[in-house]
Amino acid sequence: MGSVGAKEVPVLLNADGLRIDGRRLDELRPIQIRAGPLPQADGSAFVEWGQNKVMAAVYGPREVHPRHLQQSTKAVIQCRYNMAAFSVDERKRPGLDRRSQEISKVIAEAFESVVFAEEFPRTSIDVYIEVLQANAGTRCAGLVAASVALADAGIPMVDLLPAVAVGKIDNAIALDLKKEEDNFGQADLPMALVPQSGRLVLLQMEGHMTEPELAQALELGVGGCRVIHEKMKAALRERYSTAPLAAGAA
Amino acid sequence: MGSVGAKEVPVLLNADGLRIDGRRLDELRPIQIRAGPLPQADGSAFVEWGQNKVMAAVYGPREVHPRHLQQSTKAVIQCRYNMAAFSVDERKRPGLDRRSQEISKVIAEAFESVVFAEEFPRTSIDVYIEVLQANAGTRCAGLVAASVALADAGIPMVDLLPAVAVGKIDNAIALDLKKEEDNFGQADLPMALVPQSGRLVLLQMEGHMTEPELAQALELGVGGCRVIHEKMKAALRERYSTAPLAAGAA
Amino acid sequence: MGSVGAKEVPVLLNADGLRIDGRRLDELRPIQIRAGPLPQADGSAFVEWGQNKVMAAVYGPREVHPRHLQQSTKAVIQCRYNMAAFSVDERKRPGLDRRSQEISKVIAEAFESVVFAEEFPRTSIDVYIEVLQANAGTRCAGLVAASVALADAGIPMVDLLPAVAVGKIDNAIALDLKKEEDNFGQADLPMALVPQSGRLVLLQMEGHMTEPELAQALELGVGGCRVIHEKMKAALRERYSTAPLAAGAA
Amino acid sequence: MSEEVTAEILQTHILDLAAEGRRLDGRGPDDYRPVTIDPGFVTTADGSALVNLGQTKVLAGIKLEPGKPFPDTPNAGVLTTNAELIPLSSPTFEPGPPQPGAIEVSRVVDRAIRAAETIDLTKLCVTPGEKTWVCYVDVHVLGHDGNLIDASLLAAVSALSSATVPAKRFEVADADYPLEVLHRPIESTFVRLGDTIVVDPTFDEERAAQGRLTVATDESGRIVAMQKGLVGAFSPDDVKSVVRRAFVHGDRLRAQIRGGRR
Amino acid sequence: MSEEVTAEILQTHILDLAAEGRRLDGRGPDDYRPVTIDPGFVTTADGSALVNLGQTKVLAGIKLEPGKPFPDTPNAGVLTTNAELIPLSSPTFEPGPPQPGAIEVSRVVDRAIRAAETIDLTKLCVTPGEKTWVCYVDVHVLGHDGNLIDASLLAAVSALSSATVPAKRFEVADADYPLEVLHRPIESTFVRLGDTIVVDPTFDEERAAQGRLTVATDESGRIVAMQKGLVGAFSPDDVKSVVRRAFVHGDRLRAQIRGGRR
Amino acid sequence: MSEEVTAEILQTHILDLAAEGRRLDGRGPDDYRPVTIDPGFVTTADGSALVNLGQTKVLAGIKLEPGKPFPDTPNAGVLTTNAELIPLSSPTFEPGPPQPGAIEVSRVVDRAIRAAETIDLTKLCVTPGEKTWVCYVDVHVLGHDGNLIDASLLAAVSALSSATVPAKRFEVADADYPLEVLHRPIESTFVRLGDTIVVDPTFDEERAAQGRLTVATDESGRIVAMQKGLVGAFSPDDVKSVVRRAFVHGDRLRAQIRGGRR
Repeated sequence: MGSVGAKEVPVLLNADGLRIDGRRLDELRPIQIRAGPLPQADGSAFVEWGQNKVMAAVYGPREVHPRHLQQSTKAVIQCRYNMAAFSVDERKRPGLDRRSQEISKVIAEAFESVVFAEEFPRTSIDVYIEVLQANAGTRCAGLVAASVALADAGIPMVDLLPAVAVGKIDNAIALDLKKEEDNFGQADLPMALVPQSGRLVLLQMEGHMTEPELAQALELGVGGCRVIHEKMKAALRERYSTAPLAAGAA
Repeated sequence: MGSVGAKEVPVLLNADGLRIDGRRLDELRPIQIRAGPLPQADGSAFVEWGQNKVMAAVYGPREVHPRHLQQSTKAVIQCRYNMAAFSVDERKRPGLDRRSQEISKVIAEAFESVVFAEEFPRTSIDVYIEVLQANAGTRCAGLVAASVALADAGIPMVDLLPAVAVGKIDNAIALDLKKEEDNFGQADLPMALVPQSGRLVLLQMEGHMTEPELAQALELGVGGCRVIHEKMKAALRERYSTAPLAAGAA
Repeated sequence: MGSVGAKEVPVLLNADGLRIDGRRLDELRPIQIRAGPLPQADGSAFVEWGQNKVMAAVYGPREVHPRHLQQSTKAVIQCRYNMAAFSVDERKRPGLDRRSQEISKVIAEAFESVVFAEEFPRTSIDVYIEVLQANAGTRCAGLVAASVALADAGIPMVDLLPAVAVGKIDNAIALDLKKEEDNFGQADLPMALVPQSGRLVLLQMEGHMTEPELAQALELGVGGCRVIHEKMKAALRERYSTAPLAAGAA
Repeated sequence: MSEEVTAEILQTHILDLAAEGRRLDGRGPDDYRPVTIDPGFVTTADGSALVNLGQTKVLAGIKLEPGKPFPDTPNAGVLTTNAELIPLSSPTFEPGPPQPGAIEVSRVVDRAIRAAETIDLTKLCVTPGEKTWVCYVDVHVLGHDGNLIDASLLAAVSALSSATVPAKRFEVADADYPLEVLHRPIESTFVRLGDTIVVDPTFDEERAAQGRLTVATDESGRIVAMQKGLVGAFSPDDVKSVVRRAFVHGDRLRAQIRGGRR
Repeated sequence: MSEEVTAEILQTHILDLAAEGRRLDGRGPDDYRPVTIDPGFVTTADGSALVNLGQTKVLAGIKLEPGKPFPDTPNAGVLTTNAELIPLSSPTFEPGPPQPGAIEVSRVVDRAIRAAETIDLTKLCVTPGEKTWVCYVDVHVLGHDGNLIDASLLAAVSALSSATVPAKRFEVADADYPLEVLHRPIESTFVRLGDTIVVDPTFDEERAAQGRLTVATDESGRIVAMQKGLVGAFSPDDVKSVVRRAFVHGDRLRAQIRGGRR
Repeated sequence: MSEEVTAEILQTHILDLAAEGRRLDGRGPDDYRPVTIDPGFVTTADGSALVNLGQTKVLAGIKLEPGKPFPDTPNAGVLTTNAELIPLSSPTFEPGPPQPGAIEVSRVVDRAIRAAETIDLTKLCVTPGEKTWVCYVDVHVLGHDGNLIDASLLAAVSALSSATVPAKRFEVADADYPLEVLHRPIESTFVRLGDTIVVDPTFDEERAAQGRLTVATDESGRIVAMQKGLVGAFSPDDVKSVVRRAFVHGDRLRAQIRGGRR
């Protein structure tokens, strides 16, 4: 978001209304989703989304660790979003910084809003997201990967959780920002949708938007989520067709 | 205490025997004590003492955390003395440094010497002291605040614990040093008194004192504590008169 | 090991085939072992080996801490190898660095290979090694000290564990490197032997060696371990003769 | 155990009341609790403010120190926001490393301050690439009765508004001068209780809530930050309606900050 | 509990098979699992490689940054190896500070890279005593089915072999240039299963093992590192025989690295 | 459990004995245990001393390194005291971060060294505001049989007395030279056992104690530090009497330090 004091601001939208990578304002980057790449995990998924590469794995329901987090009426959902040291231009020190901890929290709350946790009291469902290569939108890519991994693990849920960020660049509302757009844009608004109910379980915003812009951004994002939802379902269908013995998802 | 290698040492006692803020050697700074400012806590107190501002809260008797500290025959008393980052001239990094941990320990031991802990086996009495603005004597101000908070929480005790520091400035024994006196003085001796028995449950000293000076300092400090004791009782009386439904103290 | 980019490399072997301290290639540094110097511990030993000074203590079998490490069929063996801040030329920051943690692990695994741990289910045998003065070979000196301490504590074991490092200096295989030899040598190979079976339970190597050199190094090291084994037994005999009431070792 | 049962009964009661548009403390869904602001509360800080929001009590302190700019923003000052949810403030907080809740408050407050350009960071720079003012915003929660985000940002912005740059003390200039505050972002937090969405939740309402939504606005009619939290969901229409309400509360509270103490 | 029982039955079965020279997955004692190497997998890194060793999956990334040399080696660059055994990769890993297992992998990989003089550290030095390249080798284990040491070193050496020094980006030189790799050490790990010593153990074989022995070799016929691990013992003759076998695996895998993707 | 019961019986026994002026090990109330001091025990340190106080065993090591003075004391060296209560030394110590007990020992020892002006910190300064010697006093407790404070200060002061400034090694001067020690503070620790106050408590006496009082004196008849510890209370007259006794023990032990090994 508009780095104060940074060196130069590029043009993000050309005269034809196209973005620096040639996309239209309402166009997603290419997305590939693969379910089940990690046989050790109860469920897993790998997502390539533009230049993001994100791996997710799910373990559980299993014993809660540390023990005192155990809840008598439902499973706790623990999430760890982590970036590899080499996933960004400037090497990141290994370990969870404050940003990662905040993202872990909002993603865990998003999943708690759709998982039937009361079916597994006194257990933990552990969701691990590793960002291997980052190019803006990693929390949404991580959420999509983790959602497919949860389904791959057979965890019962209301619905899959597609997610996407909408932003504002050169005063226009644009879907699915890439890194330069995020760095030099005017706003970033990641969201995750429950397709069935049309409600949002993750929503953050940073930057500047007017109320009409926000309305436009919400509409654009919900539409993007619905496209991504189809890709998630396709990835799971392919997983079941190639691995017929895997445990079924909800 | 006499900062080695520091820039300049001011005159702390003028020709009339008065101190930099006009006090006599045996004079306390103004003290205001308010019991019960924090409704969330089981007991609380706010102390303004000279330019110190200190808040204390007490929770308990309650479950011990972490569990392995639990004692089968009595309550454990845990104390956390902490300074806000902005409470001192040079910003302090948040978190407990070694000084804070030592002070937490001696304050906890002081309270363990007067609380009837054996009445609450397997529980914890948690004492939290937050220094919001510091100007020398914060451990004594914290102790006074915490002692009133313990009474406000209805914890049975032998007695309240008034506390004050005595110091040595320009070779004279002086009551209740303020910051410049503490920085450039020759000794600092904080103490906490059990008024009933006349015994000390907290006593530390740093600097240089002869035996006669120490005797004088102890006498001056005990007298100061007795004055502060009256103010503590007054604060609790006012608390009960304005909040008749609060649980009574011992 | 051959510090890249360091200032100068000394001659480690003279024309007569003697080393910088006058030793032959197959000669150990002087070793003194004292069993039982720490009455607080269940077992202890102090080793002076060349210019190394190492203290070891053993506590247990006792309750496991932290609890979740407890094993239902055997004792866990926990090892903490630590270097005092002043034990090396460049002051070491207090606390366990990665090197110390790795050494702690391989030493614990070495002892687990010989202790009859199944005799003490649900307990911990805690082995503490403190390097007070270091001059190459501290992990072997620590292992020897800890092994004598385990015997002093009466822990039943297959055998004592003598240990020694073999190295390569100026292209020759040499027993028991001292600091300069370790710093400027070409290889370092610490090992710990079970004298009864002739097998190795600790073995590490760093540097450059050919297969024939390795064969020679293993032979030299096993021979060195057998010499050290005698010294360990002598130390324990002396301990029992002077302290007849101590619990007997296996 | 009994605590758990009590909590559950209370939550059910809160939801039942909300279904009738009522709240435990008698407020309506759009009633904010009384706010008092006490700027300059701490004289050791370069700026400070004590905020009471009902029984939620938050103290913010500002410290400014010379330091180095970040390599990628050589012309900008450094701003660091840290919220401490100290165990003194609530029976539910434990001592130890910062919990996710404290980190979320820090980051949401920080984002609002930054996105609203509350202070002009380039004006903090003394020598580009070499020397700048580092501005620490430390938020100390003293009493937790819900809605820490709103109270923390109120305290932080009020503290910044009262701050002095200690240029003389650090020998950067001949005299100290007031820190210039360009914008005053305000966050308004709402929670869903069944079909009702109420503003400024108490601690008990947050525990009963089915989703929390925070919206930060500035005086020029812009949304500068949002954060959905807790378990629960909001429709796009919910979001738009909450944003509308947030502007009203934002404008009212902004007027109060400018006016200083209530 | 049931997990413990299952594990014990499996371990007995593995040992019984080994007594007949057989393994659970049908391999012989000296069969290595198939290896694939995918260099350049991560474009944000200055070098990277994804290695699959059966179902063990390891990603290594290289980052180079200007920094200061250590005072005692003013003419040498700085090399730092760090392996993360993240909880994503195995049901047995917990979040938290690095465990002894992760530290052992880091250090054994680091020793092999260093002793084999994989890269010439003096060439990383820009200005003696003042400025040098700091080379970070970060190893991220994504899937753990045993033998992490071999897979991690394979990934690290492959990543170094694919790395570019970002000299232009950091304004150290006019153009980026490839990082020169002098040697390619390979580690081969063996475990004892009764009287049999097998190469490239799986996760289950490691749990049944009575000792683990890793040998690092380079292309010039030198042993550059060894590490005995786990509970168990090896005779000097065992060690010599394992070293012999390690050279065979080392040469074969080195050829594969040079060839890039399998 | 049985351990708790044994401990309680022992404590009662210690208190009963004390009522008759007797102690478990046959000492009278004012008898200090035998002290041996072994300076120069560790040759890798710039100064060191191993102290045995009965079965309490403490090793102190000094390290001096060039560093930067603190901004507020540009003309003074830096002195840092750190006591490690390592788990080797007592069945009651656990591995992990420093416990309050270790921190108290560090700080009480540090205060005595500092207040007594044991070394002239301004002489450690090489270039005001730029370069100074940093003096690390590391205290390693090897055996804990009570009274760690007295033993630790004895070891620290003896180690400082034996220390050499490594000026040549760090290229600060042409030759190393002895660290000048101006004063030799001694701490004497007492515990209350009922109505009796005894000096130099053992581990068991500390567990039975109803208050601990430490007094540091120097050779010029000054009290330089005091610390009351543990649960319990002292009257002002108790304090004055303890101080009197502390001077006697201080003078005796100071003579022993000057004499070196007992």
